[in-house]
Amino acid sequence: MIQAADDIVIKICGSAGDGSISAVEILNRAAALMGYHIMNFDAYPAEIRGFGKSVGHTRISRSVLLTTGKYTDCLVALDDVHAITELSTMSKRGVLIYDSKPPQYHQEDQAVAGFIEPGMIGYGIPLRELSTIAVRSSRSRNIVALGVLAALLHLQAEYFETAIRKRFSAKPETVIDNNINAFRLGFDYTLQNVNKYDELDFQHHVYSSNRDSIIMSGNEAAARACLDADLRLYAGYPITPATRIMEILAKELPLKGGFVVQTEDEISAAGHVVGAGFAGARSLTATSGPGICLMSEMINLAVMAEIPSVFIDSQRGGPSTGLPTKTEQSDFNIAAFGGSGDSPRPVLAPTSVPECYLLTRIAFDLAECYQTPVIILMDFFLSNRFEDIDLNQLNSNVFGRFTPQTAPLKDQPYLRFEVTDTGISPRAIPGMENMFHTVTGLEHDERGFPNYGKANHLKMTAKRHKKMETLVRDWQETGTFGPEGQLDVGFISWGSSVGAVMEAISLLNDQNIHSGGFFPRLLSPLQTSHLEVFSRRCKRIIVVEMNYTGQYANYLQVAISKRMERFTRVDAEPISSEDIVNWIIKDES
Amino acid sequence: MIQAADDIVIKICGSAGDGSISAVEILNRAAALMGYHIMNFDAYPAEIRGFGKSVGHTRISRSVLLTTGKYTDCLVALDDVHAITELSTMSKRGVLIYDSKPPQYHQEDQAVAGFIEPGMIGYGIPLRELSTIAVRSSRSRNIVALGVLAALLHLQAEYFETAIRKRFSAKPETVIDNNINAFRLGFDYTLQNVNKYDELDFQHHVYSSNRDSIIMSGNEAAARACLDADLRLYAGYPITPATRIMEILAKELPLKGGFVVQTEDEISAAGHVVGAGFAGARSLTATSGPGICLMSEMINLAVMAEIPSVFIDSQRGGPSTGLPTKTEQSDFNIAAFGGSGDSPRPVLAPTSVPECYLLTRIAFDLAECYQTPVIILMDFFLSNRFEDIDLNQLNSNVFGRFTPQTAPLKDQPYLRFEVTDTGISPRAIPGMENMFHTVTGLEHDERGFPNYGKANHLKMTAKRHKKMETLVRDWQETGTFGPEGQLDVGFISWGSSVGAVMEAISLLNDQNIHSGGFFPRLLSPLQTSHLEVFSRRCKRIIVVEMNYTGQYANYLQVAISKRMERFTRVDAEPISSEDIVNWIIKDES
Amino acid sequence: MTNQRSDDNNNPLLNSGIEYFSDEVKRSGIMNYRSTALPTWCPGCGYYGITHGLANALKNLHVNNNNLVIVSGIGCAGRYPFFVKGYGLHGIHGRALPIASGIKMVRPEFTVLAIGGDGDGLGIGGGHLPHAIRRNIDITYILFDNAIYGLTKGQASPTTPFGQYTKTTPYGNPEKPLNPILIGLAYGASFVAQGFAGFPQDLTIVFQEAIQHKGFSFVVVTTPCVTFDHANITYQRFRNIWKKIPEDHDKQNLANAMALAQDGNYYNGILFQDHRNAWHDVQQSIRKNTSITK
Amino acid sequence: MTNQRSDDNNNPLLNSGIEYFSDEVKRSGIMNYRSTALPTWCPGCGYYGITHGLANALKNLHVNNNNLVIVSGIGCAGRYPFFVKGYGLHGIHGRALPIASGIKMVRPEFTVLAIGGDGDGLGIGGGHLPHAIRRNIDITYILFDNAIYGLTKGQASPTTPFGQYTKTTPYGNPEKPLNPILIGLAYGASFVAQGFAGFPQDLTIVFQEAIQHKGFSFVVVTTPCVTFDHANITYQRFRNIWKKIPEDHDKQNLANAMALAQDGNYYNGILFQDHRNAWHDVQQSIRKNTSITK
Ligand SMILES: Cc1ncc(C[n+]2csc(CCOP(=O)(O)OP(=O)(O)O)c2C)c(N)n1
Ligand SMILES: Cc1ncc(C[n+]2csc(CCOP(=O)(O)OP(=O)(O)O)c2C)c(N)n1
Ligand code: SF4
Ligand code: SF4
Ligand SMILES: [Mg+2]
Ligand SMILES: [Mg+2]
Repeated sequence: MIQAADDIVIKICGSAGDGSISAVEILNRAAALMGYHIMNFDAYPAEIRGFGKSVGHTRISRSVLLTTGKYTDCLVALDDVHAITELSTMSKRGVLIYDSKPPQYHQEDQAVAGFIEPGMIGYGIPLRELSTIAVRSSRSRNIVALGVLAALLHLQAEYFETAIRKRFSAKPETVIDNNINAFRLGFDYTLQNVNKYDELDFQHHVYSSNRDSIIMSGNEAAARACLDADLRLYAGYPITPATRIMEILAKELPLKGGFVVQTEDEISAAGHVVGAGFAGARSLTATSGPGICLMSEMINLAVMAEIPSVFIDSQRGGPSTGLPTKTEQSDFNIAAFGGSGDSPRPVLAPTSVPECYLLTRIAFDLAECYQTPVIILMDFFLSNRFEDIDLNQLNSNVFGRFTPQTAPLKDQPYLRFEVTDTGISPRAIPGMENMFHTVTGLEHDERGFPNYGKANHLKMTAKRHKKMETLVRDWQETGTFGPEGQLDVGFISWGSSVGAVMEAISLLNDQNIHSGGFFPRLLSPLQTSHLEVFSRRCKRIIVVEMNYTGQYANYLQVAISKRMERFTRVDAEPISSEDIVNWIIKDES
Repeated sequence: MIQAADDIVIKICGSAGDGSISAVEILNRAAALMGYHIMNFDAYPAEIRGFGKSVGHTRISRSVLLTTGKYTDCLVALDDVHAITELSTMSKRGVLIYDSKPPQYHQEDQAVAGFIEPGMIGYGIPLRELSTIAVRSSRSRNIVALGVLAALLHLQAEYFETAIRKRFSAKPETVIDNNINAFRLGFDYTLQNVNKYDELDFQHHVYSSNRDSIIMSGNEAAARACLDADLRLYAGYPITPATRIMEILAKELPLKGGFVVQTEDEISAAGHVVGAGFAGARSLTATSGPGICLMSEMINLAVMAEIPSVFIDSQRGGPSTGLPTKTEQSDFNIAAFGGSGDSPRPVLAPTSVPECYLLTRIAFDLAECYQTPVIILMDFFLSNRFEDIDLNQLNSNVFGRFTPQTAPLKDQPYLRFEVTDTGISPRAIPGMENMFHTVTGLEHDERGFPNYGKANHLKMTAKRHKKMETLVRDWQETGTFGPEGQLDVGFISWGSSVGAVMEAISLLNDQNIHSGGFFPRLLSPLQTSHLEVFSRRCKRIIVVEMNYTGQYANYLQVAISKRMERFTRVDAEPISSEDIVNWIIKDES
Repeated sequence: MTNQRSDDNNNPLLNSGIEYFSDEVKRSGIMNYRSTALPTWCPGCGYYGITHGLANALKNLHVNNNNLVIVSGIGCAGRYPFFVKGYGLHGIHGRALPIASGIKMVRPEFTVLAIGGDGDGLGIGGGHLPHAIRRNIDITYILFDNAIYGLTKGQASPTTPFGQYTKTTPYGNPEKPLNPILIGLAYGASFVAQGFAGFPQDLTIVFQEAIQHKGFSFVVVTTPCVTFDHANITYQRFRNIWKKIPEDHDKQNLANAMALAQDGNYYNGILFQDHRNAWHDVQQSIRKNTSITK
Repeated sequence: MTNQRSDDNNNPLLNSGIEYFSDEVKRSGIMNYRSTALPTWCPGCGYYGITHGLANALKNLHVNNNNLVIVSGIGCAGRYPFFVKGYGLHGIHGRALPIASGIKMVRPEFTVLAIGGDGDGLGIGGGHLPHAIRRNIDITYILFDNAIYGLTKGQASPTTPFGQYTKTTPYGNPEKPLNPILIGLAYGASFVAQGFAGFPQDLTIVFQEAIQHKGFSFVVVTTPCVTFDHANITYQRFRNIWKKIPEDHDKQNLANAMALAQDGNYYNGILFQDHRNAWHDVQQSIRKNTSITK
């Protein structure tokens, strides 16, 4: 997309250990302090050893951000060999900051500056040299580079200093001083020596930041939601990209009286969650593809025995072990249809970091209200991207109020699975007086006793599905986005791809292609009526998602007869708005 | 359906231990010897203890049988209390055979004869008394009842005697004699004392039986296919209704040089199968709902690492532990979509006992040819029903010839995952000289090395799906059934429900409602072109399957725009042709 | 008319009672711990003895039914929760321990019992036992060991003797059985005991100790499957081979316990017990941010 | 143009060589058992030592590469098959043993090695170990025990010491670790040995014996994770605490082996070995329809 001069994508690239990631962290914090929005998504090396490369990637803008941007406006090379491999993502008029005095062992033909294409701009700065002045080694050249960036992009230096202080607050005063010194050296050198002729420019603006903002990743948001929702038990098994949720909760949850248990595998994690849910306590696990496979049988038990429980699946490239550090949206099938038998369960998908928070919170309510497992589909991109969040966003609830029904005491014999109009049976939990019952994964009658009768099976199957209908009725968010009325192009998308689609919609509307979106956060059960209303407004409907087979499109297509087109990608990288827009324009023109 | 006088459904009902099941076994064998077709599907008690009831259920007919019949024409009560609960399934002019001299403790108001409805016919026979004459206890009254049946239905006694001899061939001569004596007592008593006024009548016909026939269940057929397909390893974990396959192979496979291992769980079973498949040997496991859930991750590995392996899922009522002894077709979702990521794999569904054989055999070919896991969806009904099979049926192959491609030796460096037009890479297996490679569940390049590159992931994902397109092209069976040309009603069905639909189609055509069917045995990937051709011929399309949500209908609906209707049932019992016909006629008239 | 005879109504659990108990049994008070459901087990099954022993233990300890939760896996043994007056979760095959642990973690005041067969607990669920033991979570796990897969009708289990004929081992079981007591000890269980279904009174005593033990209690009950095992664990063969634990056995001595577990005898009673911190105690120190090793 | 720099081409495994080996190493012949792929492990990781020890063992035994199959789970250890010249299956987390068993069952002439980390083999895969051992299938299982989850970046594992700080145990590990040697013995393994990644020469000897053993061989290798464990298994701490197995230790004496496994020392070498029939031998009798107990 054509970005404004104050909407800039920055990458800092170096070897592992060069501090690319922590420099970007400081940059984000400084920008947020000045009232900018940021979206940060670092590239992770695939292996532990990672063969060295490490790239911090952030976008800073005055406007709310929906994507991390397809092209890099400004690339900082802390290590030329690695930086060369990032050049392919630069925008046409991109800016490269490189070390003008590379170390001795540096090979001529691997100087990044030699590879930039016509139209791009390169500024050589003696990063190592300045670092050596500050800390007697090249270790601080990441911070020197921040000084260069601040001077070049016209960002206020004082906010960087605050951010640096915060970053190193646990370290001795001298470390802080050295780093601030490194920053200043880069800043001053740039002011004095660089003849700026690029267009990237934040114009020294600082926006009255009464926003109560915080920088958070999707994993952090989900963990925070657990804490705020009074989670009692987190049971989990490490797996990328979900592990961080457990690591945060391992620290925080015990301080709030809850427990964290690292189980021997995902089956056990799911078992602990279902056990705690049966006992009336909020419980959750987070996993990814291979783990959700293993949980399938336990989730089915929770469906059959109607036990509240919440499962986060942070998707990664699949199938099997797949691409552990790449993003994809290909677990819709297993989330919605991965159980044997007819096994209905709500599937939610946040579209942004704040929604990781909001939907995790609401998931606990849903689980208790509808007495069901709830699956939340995050993905690598959402889990690991950082956004600046207005804390007020976390208090909104546009989804609905979901209140669990408790069975009145002493209502003997208690019918745990009483058939009602809503499918929901008033619930008693262990510990209550005299509301004895045993739940089971076998088909059962209203009391909970095993029963394989024909009429009973039909009745109970209908009851379990009825709960989903009730949920669809109760769910208030319509998922509709963009202008009203007739649309040339109606987009449907979900999860982390929605940001790019929103961006594409506004770009298309700018070009007079009337576009709008339907972005359900409740992926399944489907709000068929909203989909129908939306589809009637659209000349074309295009489903955008990150998988090969159009998993969600297939699900939607069953509900309406209008044929949908698919924009599906398995790029191992988030979809970009540019790609969507180009695809549409090619078609429409 | 309106059955002919020589198409009779018989139930023998008693307490567990009364010998209902073994009497039906003898009856089947005798009927088959006379050249009749049989279809036998006993009712299993749900619990081990089973609370006593045990029902043998068979249908005997001159024509090829497609269902076990909805109504019972003739009920033999070996125990009145249990038999009463079977009366509700009797046909309007049904025949009851009951004990005219019940034992002392028998309660007046629980005499089965007191419950038969007007129009039905009851014959009282002193079953216990005759048994006591033969063997000095009531133990043989099941055999006495066979004599009654033979005399009443006009079946030749001598074939029963052969069948009795065969049944007790392992027992001492006196046992055989006693039983034959019991049979004769029942037979003679009936001839002499019963004034037959019902319409059930086989007319003493014996059909020149040059059919080389054998009575087999679906599980037996699948096991036999394994033996004939040169299975090298069966790895499995017991679960109803699949256990019998393992039990047969445990006996037979070692005699053919193969191995059977009872593993600690289904994950391990699947792991053994995948290991053996990687090593180039044919291997299989059989399981049911809870087990297929647990295998999901291993099946995904086989998809990603392209390892031949065969999985039978004999479906039962679900979700979770569900209804272990009831039939259902609700695992299509998990079979086709139960893996994380985009995880294509062929899903097959036999529609009859002979097809359990044929499709299991072909599954091994598919697995090797397309280097993929293959899932076969059987169900409780198919696993446990017995049919008389013409052995010639087992030699046919209407599905296609699938020949695996072996990599030529010494073609270094060997590309295990070479991208080809068909998606199929010529395969080398361990043990071959110098074709070293390592396969992985990680995304990988053509050599098999982990690779998370963008272009590579797309290429390899496309390759895995391309194999499925190749399979669709190679698969020869069209699934089309019934008259050509335009159809008032086109049925689509799969698996064990197809028999009832075929029966319904012929009934409807008799009534001038032009009907036909599309019954794919390759459920997925979908033969879209066959479906399209079929759908264009149909005024209405109705998908018939035994689940609640229309799992297969949903899958099909994505492929064509014509809307389909659904006839879905979760009755815990096979669908009957009568129910289908009634539903259609109600609509059409 | 005929509808009234539909099989929905013939679910025996719904309509049956426990009238078959003698007045004496009813007076004993153990009926306070029995539901009204009729057990689904074969007549003569060892599980009746275990049930009796356990109901008595619950009675003797005056366990509060409202806080009593029984979790089971799948199998004949798995049906147990339905027959107890309390709360129950009849889970999935092999997962009684994770589920029971989850319950106990969030409701430490509950008396949580986990029940499962030998296939359930040592086969499919065998991966959970070491870790529940490591956590020393305060639940009582009762393994109903009949050395056979009962519910699925007689296949070999992880404790079936080498060479035994079963439905899946028609030429004799080719695998060496596991010794559940020994592996429980090797995992570091803080309470390990065993008993025989034919001695319900002795079981009662063991169960009482197990329930009272603070930490994970592992109780292995050898029990005859009268329907599918006529060769191995039968009342006749087993009643006489049980021994009293030697008088001088020190329950805190792990090496001795391991020796007893391997000497070929069956010992009735508690082989090992130690008093390290249970899971909740350790967690308590975490919350207080004090060192957990204290 | 820019396409040529796409990340598809920067897969280091594809383009790298093993040039970094010294001429001496290359001359030794162990390169016949190394693939050309560059290991993905951190510099200094104990796994290099194990790799060296194993390659030497394969060389000394003249194992036929064509019949060599290495199966692994997931984890840093799991990457091992890619670095060996032979056939490999990098499976899924915890399932190396079932897969390796399946391979060996149908191709008894193969040399099958199963490799996995402590999380892989004792955590998620812990349920398979007792049963592979019961079957006594003739494969060699090498547990790379670094007492940490390496690949997922430093969480507690089943062998992490009580009280240790890791990413998931910020207040100290609340669970008692498993003793892999002891449980291997308790399961009835026919071959149990241990070694240290810092002593590759000793490992070579152990591996040779393990591969030659007819039956299931269980080898536990203690190995430092230099990136995520600075407290527990470090070269400095561990090099000195290893002991020789006492001269008079009888490898066939299970009780003694169990005692050694529990006395707090680390013993380098083979603790236990017996010579009961391996799985294929037992199956052979089944096929011949002769009694398997003979
Ligand atoms: C995942 C799964 N696999 C298999 C089964 C079938 N199954 C039910 S019970 C059982 C074994 C029962 O044996 P055991 O645990 O010893 O209990 P018992 O019946 O002897 O009491 C099996 C294999 C199942 N229900 N779920
Ligand atoms: C089913 C599943 N769960 C979780 C993971 C994530 N995962 C990969 S490796 C690993 C643990 C690695 O630890 P270990 O087995 O000790 O091997 P190491 O890396 O230490 O060699 C985990 C949890 C996975 N790949 N699959
Ligand atoms: S099958 Fe065996 S274990 Fe099951 S109830 Fe009957 S006797 Fe008991
Ligand atoms: S993370 Fe640890 S185990 Fe993994 S390669 Fe690095 S040092 Fe080795
Ligand atoms: Mg058992
Ligand atoms: Mg490890």
